[in-house]
Amino acid sequence: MLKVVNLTKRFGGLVAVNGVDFSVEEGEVVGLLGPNGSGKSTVMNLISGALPPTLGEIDFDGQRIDRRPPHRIAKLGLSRTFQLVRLTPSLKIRDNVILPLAFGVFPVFGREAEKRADAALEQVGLAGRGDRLVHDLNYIDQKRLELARAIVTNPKMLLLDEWMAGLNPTELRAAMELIAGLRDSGMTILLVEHIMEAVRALCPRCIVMSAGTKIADGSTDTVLADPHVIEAYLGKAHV
Amino acid sequence: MFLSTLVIGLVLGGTYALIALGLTIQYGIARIMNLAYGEITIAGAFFVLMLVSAMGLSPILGLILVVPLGFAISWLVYGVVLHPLVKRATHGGQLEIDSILVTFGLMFLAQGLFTMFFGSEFKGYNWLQVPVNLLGAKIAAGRMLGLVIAVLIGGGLWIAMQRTRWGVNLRAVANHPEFAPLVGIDRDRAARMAFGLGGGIAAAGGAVLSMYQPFTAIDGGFLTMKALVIVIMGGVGNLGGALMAGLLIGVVEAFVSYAIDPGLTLAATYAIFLGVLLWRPKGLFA
Amino acid sequence: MDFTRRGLVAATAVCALTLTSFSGMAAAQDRTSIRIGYAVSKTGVNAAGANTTTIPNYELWAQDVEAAGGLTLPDGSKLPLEIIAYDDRSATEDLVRSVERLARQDEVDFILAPWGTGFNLAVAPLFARFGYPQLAGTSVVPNIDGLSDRWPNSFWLLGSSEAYAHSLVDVLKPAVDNGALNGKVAMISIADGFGIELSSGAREAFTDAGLDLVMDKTYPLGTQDFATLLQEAEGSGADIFVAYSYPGDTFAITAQAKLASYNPKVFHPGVGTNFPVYAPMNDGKVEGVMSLGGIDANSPAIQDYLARHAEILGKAPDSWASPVIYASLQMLQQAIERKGLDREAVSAELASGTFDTILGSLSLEDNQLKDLWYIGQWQNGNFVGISPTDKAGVADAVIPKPDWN
Amino acid sequence: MSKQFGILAFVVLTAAMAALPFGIGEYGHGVLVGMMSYIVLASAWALFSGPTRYVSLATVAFFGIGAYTVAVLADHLPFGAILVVAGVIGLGVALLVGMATLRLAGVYFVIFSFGLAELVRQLITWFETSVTHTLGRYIFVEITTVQIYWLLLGLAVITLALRWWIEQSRLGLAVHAIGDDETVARHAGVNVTGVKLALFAVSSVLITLAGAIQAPRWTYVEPSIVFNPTISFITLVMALLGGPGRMWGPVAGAVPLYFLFEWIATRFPDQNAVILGLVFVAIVFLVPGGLLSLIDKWRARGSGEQSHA
Repeated sequence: MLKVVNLTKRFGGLVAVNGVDFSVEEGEVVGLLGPNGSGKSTVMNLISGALPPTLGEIDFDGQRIDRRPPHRIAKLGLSRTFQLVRLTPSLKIRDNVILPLAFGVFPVFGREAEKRADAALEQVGLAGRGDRLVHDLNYIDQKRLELARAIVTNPKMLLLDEWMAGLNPTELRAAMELIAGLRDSGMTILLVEHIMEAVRALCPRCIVMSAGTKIADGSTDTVLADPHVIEAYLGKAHV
Repeated sequence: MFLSTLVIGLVLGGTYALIALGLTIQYGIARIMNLAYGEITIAGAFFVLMLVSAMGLSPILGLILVVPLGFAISWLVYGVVLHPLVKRATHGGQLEIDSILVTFGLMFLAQGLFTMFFGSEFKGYNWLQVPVNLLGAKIAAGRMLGLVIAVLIGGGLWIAMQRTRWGVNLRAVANHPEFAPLVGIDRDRAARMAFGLGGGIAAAGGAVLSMYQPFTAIDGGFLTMKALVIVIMGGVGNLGGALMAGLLIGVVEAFVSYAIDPGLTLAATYAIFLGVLLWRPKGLFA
Repeated sequence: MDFTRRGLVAATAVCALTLTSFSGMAAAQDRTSIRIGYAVSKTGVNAAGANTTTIPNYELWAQDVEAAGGLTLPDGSKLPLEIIAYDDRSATEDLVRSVERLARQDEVDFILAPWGTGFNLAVAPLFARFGYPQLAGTSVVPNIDGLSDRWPNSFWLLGSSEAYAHSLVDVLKPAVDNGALNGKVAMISIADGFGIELSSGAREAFTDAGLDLVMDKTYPLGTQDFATLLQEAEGSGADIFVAYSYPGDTFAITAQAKLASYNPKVFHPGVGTNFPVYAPMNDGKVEGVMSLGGIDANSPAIQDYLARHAEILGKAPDSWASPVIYASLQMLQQAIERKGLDREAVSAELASGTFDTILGSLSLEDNQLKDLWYIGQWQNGNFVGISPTDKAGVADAVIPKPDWN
Repeated sequence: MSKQFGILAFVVLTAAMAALPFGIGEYGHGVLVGMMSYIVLASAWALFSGPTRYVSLATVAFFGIGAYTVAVLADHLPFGAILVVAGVIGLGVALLVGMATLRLAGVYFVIFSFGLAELVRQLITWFETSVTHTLGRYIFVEITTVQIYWLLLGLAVITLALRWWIEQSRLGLAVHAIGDDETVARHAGVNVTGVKLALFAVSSVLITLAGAIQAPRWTYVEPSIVFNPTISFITLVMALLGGPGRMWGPVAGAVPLYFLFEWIATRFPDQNAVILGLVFVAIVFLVPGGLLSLIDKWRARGSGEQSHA
């Protein structure tokens, strides 16, 4: 589904992502881990097209997508959420969700779009609130809305950038169930996450980055036990 | 011819730079797009004109007196008119629009008052119209003085910004307004200070301008726009950049006028400006 | 669809506002006064010019008429003036609308002309349509003959660009022929209506007269620095320097020429040279500077005009358009005295009559004032007329111009 | 209320506006032209700037291009054809400029758009003075003030209808999303650059046409007359006062401000600038954020009733 080869991104003199290779198979749920500043979010931005890579190649669903603008990547069936919630508050809640439908590969607008948007809202737990304003939503509900917007087009692949950060334990459990539901429906998911509980529960496989390079890739249990990974997270003294 | 054209351009640019310095401080630190900026300059020019023609005092004395006056007026304008808007604004976009509207209104108001008090004819006095010969170009002493004052004020401010605690605070506000309060800087005070300081420099620019050029009650608008062009080219809040960009614009105008066609000097200014905006939107010297 | 409701509210508001603004149309003509209206640029980019030439003379005239007990009508009765003045904010759209307002809402008896070439041309069709005479005292227009055919009520009093060029040539040519001047001309002009008309007229006239135009450059509005242009003019070796410039430029050009000790044998900047402020601004050292316009400083009528202008308005008039504007008002006043408030008759009288003004006895040819000072020169503190060279009261041109100091 | 009723009300309103010139004098016609011109300018400005929140001062660049096109072609083509040419030129310039500049954000775009207007004016001036040697141009087109008013009314109807159509269509979603967060819009599949360019082009063409339609009223044009930067500022202020985010916002700002300016200009010609300045300041303070915020408050209060819009 997704193949990343020698992905590199430089900001001036700073190398944020340095020659990263990995791939994600269809239906897989993969965790992308690493300490703060290790380049995870940059990788997400490179895949979604928000940033152009300095070097390297990204293939998605058989097509090369590096150098493509984000709106064309989105049309191929790749959706994402953002590290800090990003919504469009001048649109009603339902219209936030209709937006990607209306600009999908097969645009859907009008009644049909409303129906599908409401279904997506129901799926994330916002049933019946489509006519309200974004400002009326609390934090978890805004996260839910963002997810609804990402999944309403029924994407082939979903990028979640710390989508579960900042939730309390009850909310977290609900959120994990939501993701599990998506996984069970067959959606391919790449998620950046710091909450280990969620990673262990959702991701059979993990990729770990540190200082812009990939340092581990494999089954979650193995990776999390890898001394390099522990060193990267906790520093040398703990090894 | 090359050298003398260069000198003419540099001297011309000196005035531009001086006027732009104040605006870059106002806009960079106080974050207010002040469309009434040029009116402070013209107010300074009128003030010196009154001192010179009504009381027979020296324009140099006027220059010294006009700086605190410009500071005080701008400080007050910030406190009375702009501060409430800053406090009210829920996001940057709203403040931007509010400040464009309100300073545009102030511009009208000031131009109206100048016209009522001084009339709309050209005003001026004659002073230091003695030629100074510099590398083959004959330059008015008053104009030379403009260049010298611009360099002095620009250099002095730059040193103050780099070396004093006060300057460091102002720079912190300019570069990272959101973090300034975390390290104990009162953003509002810094903004008011910067706005006043910019006004003081604007008034000084007006005093210098009046020494060699007639002006009218409505000339402020042109000055604001020229200053704005230079501020953007130099990089917002960048004193050295404003100085360089001002000189650069002066030199370009002189050379286009001499070598290409005087009809294209202003077009060249704007073309370069638009080019800079597209190529390096953060300014040439960012 | 709530926009429709708001739309209806907006529409109602529009209609209400519009209609109320037109209600209470002009009051009945009970004839306790003569209503005179004008719209000029009190503010905006044209204000400096309008406030130097047009507005002071309108005000001076109004005061003079008031002091005389009002305007005299053919039956010998006198009616006071009622002045309605608007600001066109230096925008033609505002000017056009103000004139429509004066004619149709205020229903004034006469409308005085606005300031400037473009602005007078812009309202000429309106004056024609509403049947008002237009006495344009601040317009220098090309192809002037066609204009009065198109708008028979329009009167162009400041001459055509060709006339200025030929008058200048009349002054220069003898000096070139006798070797006092080398016949080379350096000309700069502002890229605006005024500069273009005059420079294109001059270009032709210079060539026809066999003068050598060695430099011919335009500069845009807003230019502040003329050092490079003057440098080039000096380098061109021309004895004759002509600038068709606006007041601010004129002052800057003069100041910078003095600084650079650039002292061509003929120094002729544009509008502003004829402003009273020109001499003091240059420490009075303006002897020999030529420009457009001029006055007959020895004429008692002009001396009286200058004195009253200074006394009543607290400032001196310029020596080009100001006396022309004042004379145009005297013409209007006398035409009204002869023909009353019938605008058609007044227009006809203006076109054919002879009037006694501060410029002497004037009559128009083809709706134009041709008996006019085109070129003047600063001599002994006055900006005196030196061309047409055969005009009564002419002063001899001083060529070459003396040194700046 | 149904869509049909909305359209019907719009048609009735248009007919009423079209009938306004009957029964009022020529000064009234002039006032109507001025008012309708600013309705078009403010609405067309808001078509692009409202939802995208790009503050443009390029209004007069396009307005002037329209007027100048008429001045150049008045003797050579019928007026209708000139309008078409003006529109095409406006479109070309808008596309060229838009492609180069729409990645500038915030105040940089503000300054850029101002500089653009000045650049266009300088270039036309230079061309006319150096190449054709005629700066001022006469416009003799046989057209009455009322006809100009009707043309402007038609343009206003087109502008508002376009805005309405955009709000109804999926483009409306995209436009609002761009105003809020371009990144989100991009990732939702919106070709942000394309949408902005299209809006900028449409808005610019409308403004160009407004300038072209009005030009015959002036008889004589020069660059300094038709590229008067005050037009850009007045347009901006009107649209901002009314609220550029709403279809009727610019109209709601243009009409009262236009009459206010007219009233001030005729009642207090000598204190014009001072009063105008005070009015500006007062508007900012008394109507915080413009009428837009008031409308938002109404909207918040009546958000239930809007749900079926």
